[in-house]
Amino acid sequence: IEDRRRKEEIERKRLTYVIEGQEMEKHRIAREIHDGLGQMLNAIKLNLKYILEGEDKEKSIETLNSLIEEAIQETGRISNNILPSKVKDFDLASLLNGLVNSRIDSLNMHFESTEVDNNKITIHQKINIYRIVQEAISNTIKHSEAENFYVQMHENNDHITITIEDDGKGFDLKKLDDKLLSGHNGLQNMRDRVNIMKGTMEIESKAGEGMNILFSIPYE
Amino acid sequence: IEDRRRKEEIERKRLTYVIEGQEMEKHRIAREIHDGLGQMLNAIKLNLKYILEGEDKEKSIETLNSLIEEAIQETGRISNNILPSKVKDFDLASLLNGLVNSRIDSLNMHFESTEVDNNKITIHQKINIYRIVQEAISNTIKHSEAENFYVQMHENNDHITITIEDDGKGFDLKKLDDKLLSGHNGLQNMRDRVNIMKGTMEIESKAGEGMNILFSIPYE
Amino acid sequence: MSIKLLLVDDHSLIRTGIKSILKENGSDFKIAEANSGEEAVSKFNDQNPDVTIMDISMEGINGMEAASEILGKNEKALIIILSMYLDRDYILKSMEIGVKGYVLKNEGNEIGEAVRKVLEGGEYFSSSVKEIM
Ligand SMILES: Nc1ncnc2c1ncn2[C@@H]1O[C@H](COP(=O)(O)OP(=O)(O)OP(=O)(O)O)[C@@H](O)[C@H]1O
Ligand SMILES: Nc1ncnc2c1ncn2[C@@H]1O[C@H](COP(=O)(O)OP(=O)(O)OP(=O)(O)O)[C@@H](O)[C@H]1O
Ligand SMILES: [K+]
Ligand SMILES: [Mg+2]
Ligand SMILES: [Mg+2]
Ligand SMILES: [Mg+2]
Repeated sequence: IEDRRRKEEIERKRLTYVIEGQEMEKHRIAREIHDGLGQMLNAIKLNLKYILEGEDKEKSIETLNSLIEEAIQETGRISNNILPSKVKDFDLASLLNGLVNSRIDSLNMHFESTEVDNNKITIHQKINIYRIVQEAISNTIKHSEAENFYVQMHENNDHITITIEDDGKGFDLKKLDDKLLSGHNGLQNMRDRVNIMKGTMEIESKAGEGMNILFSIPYE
Repeated sequence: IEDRRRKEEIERKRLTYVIEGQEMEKHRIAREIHDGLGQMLNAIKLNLKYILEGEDKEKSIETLNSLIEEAIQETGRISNNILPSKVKDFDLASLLNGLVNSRIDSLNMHFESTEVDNNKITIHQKINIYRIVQEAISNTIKHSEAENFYVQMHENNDHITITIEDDGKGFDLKKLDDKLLSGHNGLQNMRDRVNIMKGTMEIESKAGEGMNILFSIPYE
Repeated sequence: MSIKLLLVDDHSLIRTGIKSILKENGSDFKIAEANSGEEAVSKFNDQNPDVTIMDISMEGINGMEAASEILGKNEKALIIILSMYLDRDYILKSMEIGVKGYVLKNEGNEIGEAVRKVLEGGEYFSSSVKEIM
């Protein structure tokens, strides 16, 4: 009975993370837009007259220009954080290649791929796979102390198969439920995403032996 | 075995809606910010010189003012759509009262509440309750053909209890799983939210008898 | 003789801004406009412009796809991307497609120079694009 209660608790936690985590993210985004960007624009508006009343017209235009410029960059930053427009505009291999090649000090990241039929991959699948690799990178950086990180993708029998590996200190997977109960849900979120794509996933790791994630997604 | 498969399918669908639904929302938001707001600001910047070159200085400032004002309103609109800042700034009763009193033609909406201790309500609970009532309103408007819609809130024994009713055409709840499988997840989402707040929920409805939703949330 | 341009962007105010910058530039431009990738492709066929200025993010097919479609049929088409994205992947992919220039909207004041450069047979990247390449 203890065991069943624990399972229920894990189940509720999972749901909580998904729903509440995303509400909190919305909260953060709404604030960035309202308080960050909104304030920037308000400041421009309030100072408009003052700026343009200066003697030197060229200079006022310049000032205004650079204020608006800042606001433009802020829109780019915020929207890119929510969902990079690349996800829409690029094929899966370029997308993952871009992710893996965002340079990180002291971690060598490698990406390899065989030809994949992009017409068979839906935008949902692309987003989910992108999020999974993103989380794996973040985990490797946060937890592994690895020197190398590898992502490989290939196509076989109407499946896309992706392996993600690092050569860091690994993790005793028996402790995963405890992690989940105490608020860590990255790996669970990966599983959930594979699950909704009707795919399969294996996570292998032992203390000292690096982390190894393999998942396979059928074309829809 | 057919039954178990159906249950698994329902389970997967639920997860899909939550995760994928929110990804699609992010997609929309990122686009609104990047293509909507970002383009607006770029347009202002590109036109800046042109606008300010006019003879009539007062008028150029006015034009610029109203363009920036538009952008400010757009930030407000976007962030409010993501999560109304009211949720943070108002107590639960005012919040729900505000929701229920957004005027809708041909539907009379009523809100009643006894005193509730707002200090005991977390922001998570407030958001979840807000989303639940929001979905109920949307359902009543979309599906019920009701004339009246009631929300009542009261506090008892360290619980907040909320009832939501309409006097519309109701719904045969046996069909709910089919609805879920075919992409309708509003009621399930309500349940999930009640669940993560460790609350209880009852939905009652029969064809012809209106919809009746009651849920109770313990203070944390 | 005047230079024929096709200006593609889904925001009319952006087109207005670019037009006013071009006008100020002195050259004699005759500017046709399109507000989607699809319209760009068909206007290109009608007008046979000397240079096409192409936004990336639009409803329907994006600017890179439209450019690729145009270049598929008109190898010699001169296309300049006009984009919000300061991002290597966007820039490299555009080059791969065969466009002749990439100008950031933020640096839209360089558009006149870009047009002149590609007409002379060269390539043009606006300042910060050059910087990250
Ligand atoms: N690449 C890795 N190398 C070593 N340990 C790892 C690696 N990835 C995950 N772990 C371990 O597994 C745990 C669970 O990972 P998970 O991604 O679920 O949570 P988290 O990263 O701690 O938190 P969150 O992802 O919710 O921000 C981590 O806390 C860490 O101890
Ligand atoms: N107030 C109501 N009156 C009558 N029928 C209702 C009411 N609320 C829900 N229903 C019925 O229950 C079904 C399920 O509702 P639910 O909110 O889960 O899905 P939906 O509103 O159809 O779609 P979604 O909420 O996912 O946009 C509805 O399709 C509708 O047939
Ligand atoms: K763009
Ligand atoms: Mg993690
Ligand atoms: Mg609904
Ligand atoms: Mg555009």
